[in-house]
Amino acid sequence: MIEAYLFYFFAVTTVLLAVTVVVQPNPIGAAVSLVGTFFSLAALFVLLHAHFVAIMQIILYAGAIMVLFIFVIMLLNLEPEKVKLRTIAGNRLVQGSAALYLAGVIALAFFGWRQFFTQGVVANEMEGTIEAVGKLLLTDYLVPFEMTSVLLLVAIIGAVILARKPVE
Amino acid sequence: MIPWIASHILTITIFLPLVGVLPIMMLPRRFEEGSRAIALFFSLITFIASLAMWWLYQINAVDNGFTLIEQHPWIPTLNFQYFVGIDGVSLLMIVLTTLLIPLAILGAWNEIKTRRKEFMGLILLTEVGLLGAFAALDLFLFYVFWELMLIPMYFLVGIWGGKHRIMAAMKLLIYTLFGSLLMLVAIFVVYAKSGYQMNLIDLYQMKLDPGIQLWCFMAFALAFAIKVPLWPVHTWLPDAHTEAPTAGSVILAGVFLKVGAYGFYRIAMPLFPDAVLQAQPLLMSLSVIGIVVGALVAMIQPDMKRLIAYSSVSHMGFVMLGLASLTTEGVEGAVLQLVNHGISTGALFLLIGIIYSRTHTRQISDYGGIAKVVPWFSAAFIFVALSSAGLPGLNNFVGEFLTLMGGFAYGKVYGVIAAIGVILGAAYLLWLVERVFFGQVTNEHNKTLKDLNPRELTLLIPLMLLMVVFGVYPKLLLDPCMGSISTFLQLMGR
Amino acid sequence: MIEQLLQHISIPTLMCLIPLLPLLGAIANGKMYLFSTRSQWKPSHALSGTIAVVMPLISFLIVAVLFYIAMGLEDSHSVSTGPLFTWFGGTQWAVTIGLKLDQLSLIMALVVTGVGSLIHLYSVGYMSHDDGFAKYFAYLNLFLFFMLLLILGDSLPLMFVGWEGVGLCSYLLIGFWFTDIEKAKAGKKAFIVNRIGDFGFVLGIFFIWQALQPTAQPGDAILSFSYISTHAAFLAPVATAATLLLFLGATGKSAQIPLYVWLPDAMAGPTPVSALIHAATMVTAGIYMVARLNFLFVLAPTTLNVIAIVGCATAFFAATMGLVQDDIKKVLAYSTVSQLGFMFLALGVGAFSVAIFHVMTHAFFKALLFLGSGSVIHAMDGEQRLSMYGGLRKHLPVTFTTFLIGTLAIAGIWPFAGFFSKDAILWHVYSSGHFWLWLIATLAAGLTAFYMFRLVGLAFFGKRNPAGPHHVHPENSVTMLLPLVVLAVLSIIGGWVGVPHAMGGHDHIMTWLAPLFPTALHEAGNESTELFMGLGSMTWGAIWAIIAWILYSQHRGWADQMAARFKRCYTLLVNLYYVDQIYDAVVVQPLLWFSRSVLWQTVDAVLIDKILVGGSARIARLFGRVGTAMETGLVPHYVFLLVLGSVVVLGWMIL
Amino acid sequence: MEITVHHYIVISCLLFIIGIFGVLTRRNLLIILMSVELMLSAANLALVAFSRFSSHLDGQVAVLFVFIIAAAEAAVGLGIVIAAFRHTSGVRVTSWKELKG
Repeated sequence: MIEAYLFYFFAVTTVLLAVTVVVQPNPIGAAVSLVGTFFSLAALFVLLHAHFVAIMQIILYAGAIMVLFIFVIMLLNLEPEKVKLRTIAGNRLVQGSAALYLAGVIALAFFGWRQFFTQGVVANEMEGTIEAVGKLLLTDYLVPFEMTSVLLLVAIIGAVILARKPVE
Repeated sequence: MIPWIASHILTITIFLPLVGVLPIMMLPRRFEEGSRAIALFFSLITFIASLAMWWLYQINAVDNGFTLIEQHPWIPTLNFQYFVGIDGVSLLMIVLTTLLIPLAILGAWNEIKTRRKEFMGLILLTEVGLLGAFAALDLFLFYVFWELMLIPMYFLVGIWGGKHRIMAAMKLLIYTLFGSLLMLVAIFVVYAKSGYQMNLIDLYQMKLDPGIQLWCFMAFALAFAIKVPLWPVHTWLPDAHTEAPTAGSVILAGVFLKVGAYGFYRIAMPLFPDAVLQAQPLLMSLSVIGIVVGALVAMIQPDMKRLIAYSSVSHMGFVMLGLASLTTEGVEGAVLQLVNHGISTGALFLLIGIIYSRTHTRQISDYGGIAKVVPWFSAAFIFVALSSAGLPGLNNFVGEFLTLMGGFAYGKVYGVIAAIGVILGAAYLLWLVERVFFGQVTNEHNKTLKDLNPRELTLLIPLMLLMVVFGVYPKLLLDPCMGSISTFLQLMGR
Repeated sequence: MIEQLLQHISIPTLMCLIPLLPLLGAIANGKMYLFSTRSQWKPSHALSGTIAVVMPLISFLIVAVLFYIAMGLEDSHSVSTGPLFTWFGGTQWAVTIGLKLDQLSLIMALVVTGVGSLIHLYSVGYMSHDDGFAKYFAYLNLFLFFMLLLILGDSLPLMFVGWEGVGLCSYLLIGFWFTDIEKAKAGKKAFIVNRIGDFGFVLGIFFIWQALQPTAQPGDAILSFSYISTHAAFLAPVATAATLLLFLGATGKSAQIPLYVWLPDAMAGPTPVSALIHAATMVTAGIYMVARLNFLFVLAPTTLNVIAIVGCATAFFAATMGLVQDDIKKVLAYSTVSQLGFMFLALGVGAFSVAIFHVMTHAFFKALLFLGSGSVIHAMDGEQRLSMYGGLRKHLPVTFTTFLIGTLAIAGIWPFAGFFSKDAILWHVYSSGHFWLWLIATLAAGLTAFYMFRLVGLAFFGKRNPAGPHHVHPENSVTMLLPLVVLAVLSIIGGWVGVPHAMGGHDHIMTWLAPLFPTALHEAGNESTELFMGLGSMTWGAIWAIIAWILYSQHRGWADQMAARFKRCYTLLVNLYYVDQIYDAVVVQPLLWFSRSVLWQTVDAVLIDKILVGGSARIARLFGRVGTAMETGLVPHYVFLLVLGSVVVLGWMIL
Repeated sequence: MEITVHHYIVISCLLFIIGIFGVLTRRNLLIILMSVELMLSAANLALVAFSRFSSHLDGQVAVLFVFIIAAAEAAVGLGIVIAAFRHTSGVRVTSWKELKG
């Protein structure tokens, strides 16, 4: 039962913080909210017994990536943005369709919620430990795993080239 | 070793220039002048290989059909093959190509000052496309080579061309692509209707439904007609010829256009004999109009290169006249005319390139009276112009005479109107000669022109000798292809 | 001795040498000229002159030897190389290269190489001050090569090679002094007008080819003269068309109406060239061709009539134009056109051998006249206007004497060469029943005498025009005088080979040519009538000659009064009936306008490029505009479209 | 009530939609990038949930790969942001119209 409460708690936190990210005018505020989102997501991963993923979520996402974001924000010294939801051309259309989409999902959730939520697959007892995931990564997914290093290298080089001062 | 070469001579000839592209591309830019020598070397050994091929052809020749065949699966699931082989006509076309490319490279020796590496590489690449198209016996393979020759040519015109090169290159590319995409559709229609065959020799034996034949023929014919070019889809040619660098013009006029006529001969006509019979009056009329209109428009051009370009429209009209007449004389004449027009017009473009490199103008009005200043150049130019005008005893005459015979045999009126083109041919060329060479030297700059140098002489003398040889003894050209021509006419039901 | 020589050299080899020797000369001189332009070395005039003169001379000797051999042959009087090699051909037929000398071509070859050698010799003197000495002889030798090919060729295509080749040399030689653009233009005009004729020639060949094709076995040389003559019966259906077209070719080469316009302009070339090409040899190629194909032309009476009428009209009109020319060479040019008209008239009435006879005598006296005029021009520092001459007979005695002989010959005074041939033409025209043609031709003959004596009167009699060159160079070049004398002798005795039976002669030339030509198409007239008419025509010529002599050497004022009296007529003649202007306005300018304004600037540039090509580009651009409108450049819009697209796709998949 | 996979899916969907909403409405390039991170996280959540409820660990491996891609994306994306900032002295997406046709 405690798991259910924890789930609801972190679910609501995640969503609320996510909303804060997109409506927050100040980029720093948005970034901090995003860090919060990631932490509560990590909690959800724990609830799903995905320990390794949860750890990585915190180290990689909440740690590394967000630090990068905040660095950039500081570097560029950005002013807070005036959030006016109608500023972009064609905005009405954007809102309309986003709302429609949201409404669709919510409607789906509401009208079919009973059988929808009771038909769920019963959770098994599989644990996403570091050992289990790591084993999989280094056996079945060895090649893609190694390939990611190349991807990261390329990304590093790309970032360096993009961000350096243009050569006169 | 030698038997291996002998049995793969065709592939070797086709891809030798490609081998040359490699060292040229790896050449450091500091030494890029060396690319000329490399390109010349590879084009020359290609020429030698093609001569060896001629020799092997003479030994192996079966009177009809193809020799030196090489057949390997290429995309087996789709039944595409690497299938090459030659008959007499493709032999002549291949040798013409390998002959003109070294000359074009020599002609570009000092003309091209920027990006020499790329230029030489692209020329060799064009050669691969041309040779491949002349040797391919698989429709899809033909299409690949057909497009392969277009792209380098687009760059040759677009990068090293004259003032309006971009427009000319676009026109060349879009005109040709327009045709070839229609052809691609037709190729796949044929492919589907023939039970997934791309092999030309098998396709020859198949008779498609006349209705489909007509549509497919029209698509093929349009693609080839644009390349020939037949009136009224010729307007890319004056621009491309005029704007292209000398080597580009030589290749365009000398060989590029020939692929169109060759396509008619090898693909469009024998695959769809029934459709050809229906379209014959149209083809003949367009050829005749092309002959006369090309010559008339050539007459009043103010730009030398443009004049020669329009004269190509007229001359290629003769080729199509002979080919479409479906008579032995006409087809023979068309083949002769193909080779001879390549030699004569190639030489004319080389000559114009030579004078352009000294004066940097192609306007006829900027010249006048230069015969006094550059006697050798003038002698060469007048000689080549006379050959182009079809003076008997020089190369073009026999071809024109035979194609006219073919046209005449098909319908007297075609022969008569086409023969007017012969009068006009003399008119525009001699008028050009008069305005450029005769009279007093009108332009101060022209008083100090330099005459031909040894490099330019080595370019021109072989061509001029060939003009005499082919004029006096055209059987050199006719003998290897007589059998092929009669096979072709049999396929056409003649 | 000749027989011994011949044991070592075969006749075909000799025959091949006839045209090849001048070709060798041409190549040698051409090379020498080209190399002299870029090095210090200059070929001496003696060297290139010797090569140029000796080559045709050897050819002449060979022809003479072959003539001697052919005379001795029993039946055919002809020698041939047979087919040397196949030039080109179809599955059923072939064109072979071969040379043949029969009675007709022997006469022509003798004239061409003989007169040709003399004129080469003359040129050595005439051109001695010119820079392009070697080039000149290269062209002249090349001309002889092509002319001999034309005459010796045993098939129509080979004849056509020579036919176009002589046109080329004519082009090169007319424009020899190309720094004068007018001369270059004259050369071009000659070539293009000739091309119009060649157009007819080629089509004529095609008609014959098509008609003969069904009769051929593989490898038959169906366009050779012998094949055509043996299969003439198959040609009957196309004979009229073919011969008319061939005659069009002849009008081009032999300067007949309507294509005569190039010949007067061709006088821009050096005078010996006018003598050789535009008087003695090339322009008679048309007559030679018709005579060569006589078996074909007799199948088409319509064509023969056309030829007769055209020839007669040309003879008359050209003579009228010759009356008022001020340029000494132009007078001779129109005279040539007129004389060629006479020859065609003879062909037209079926008197082929008479035409050839006139070709021969005309070659002698017209070459003489031209060389004489060249001598005058040379002495007068290049001045060509008759009005600047006068009283030259004292300064140039040899020229005057020989020129007078030539004039008497052309005027048809007994016993000079022209009398016999021209009288024979008039007689045959009359006796074949073409009265009106005869009348006009006789008038033209009178005019001939008139304008020639006008020329002599203006140039050699009267007083020197003080406006002309002060100093008259004396005539002292042997190379120039020797040909004049030889030709003068020939102009006297040349006609004696054709003295008709009516005048107690043997008419050797008719007998010699008889086997080639059909027996007379019509009844021969009475011999006494023939004699009477001969006397009449001579008297007629003499009367006109005397009138001209009085008018132009004794009382020049009278001539001016006459010109003033018939001013309209005079203007018309001076302007040559405005033919050049009419051609220009009716043919040349409209054609250029049509090419430029319609074909190029309208059809190519607007219709095809702007409307068809540009139009499809515009349509493509129109679609492009629609697409462009969606490209706002704002990233959020793209994202929005992306989302919208995925929603649509997802919705499609779910529903 | 048992927590089933569907609960997680709903959360995932909500996160994703919020992300889209951010991408569409915000004009600050950095916040747009953050919204993209949100969308990636939504996918991660779904992957882990499915992995948990279908007893395969492969989903979690996939999530690790997504992390890597996200890291790469962030690196390149932020590089672009800096370059773009140099170009126009701002990170407003509406100020770049070079793509306009």
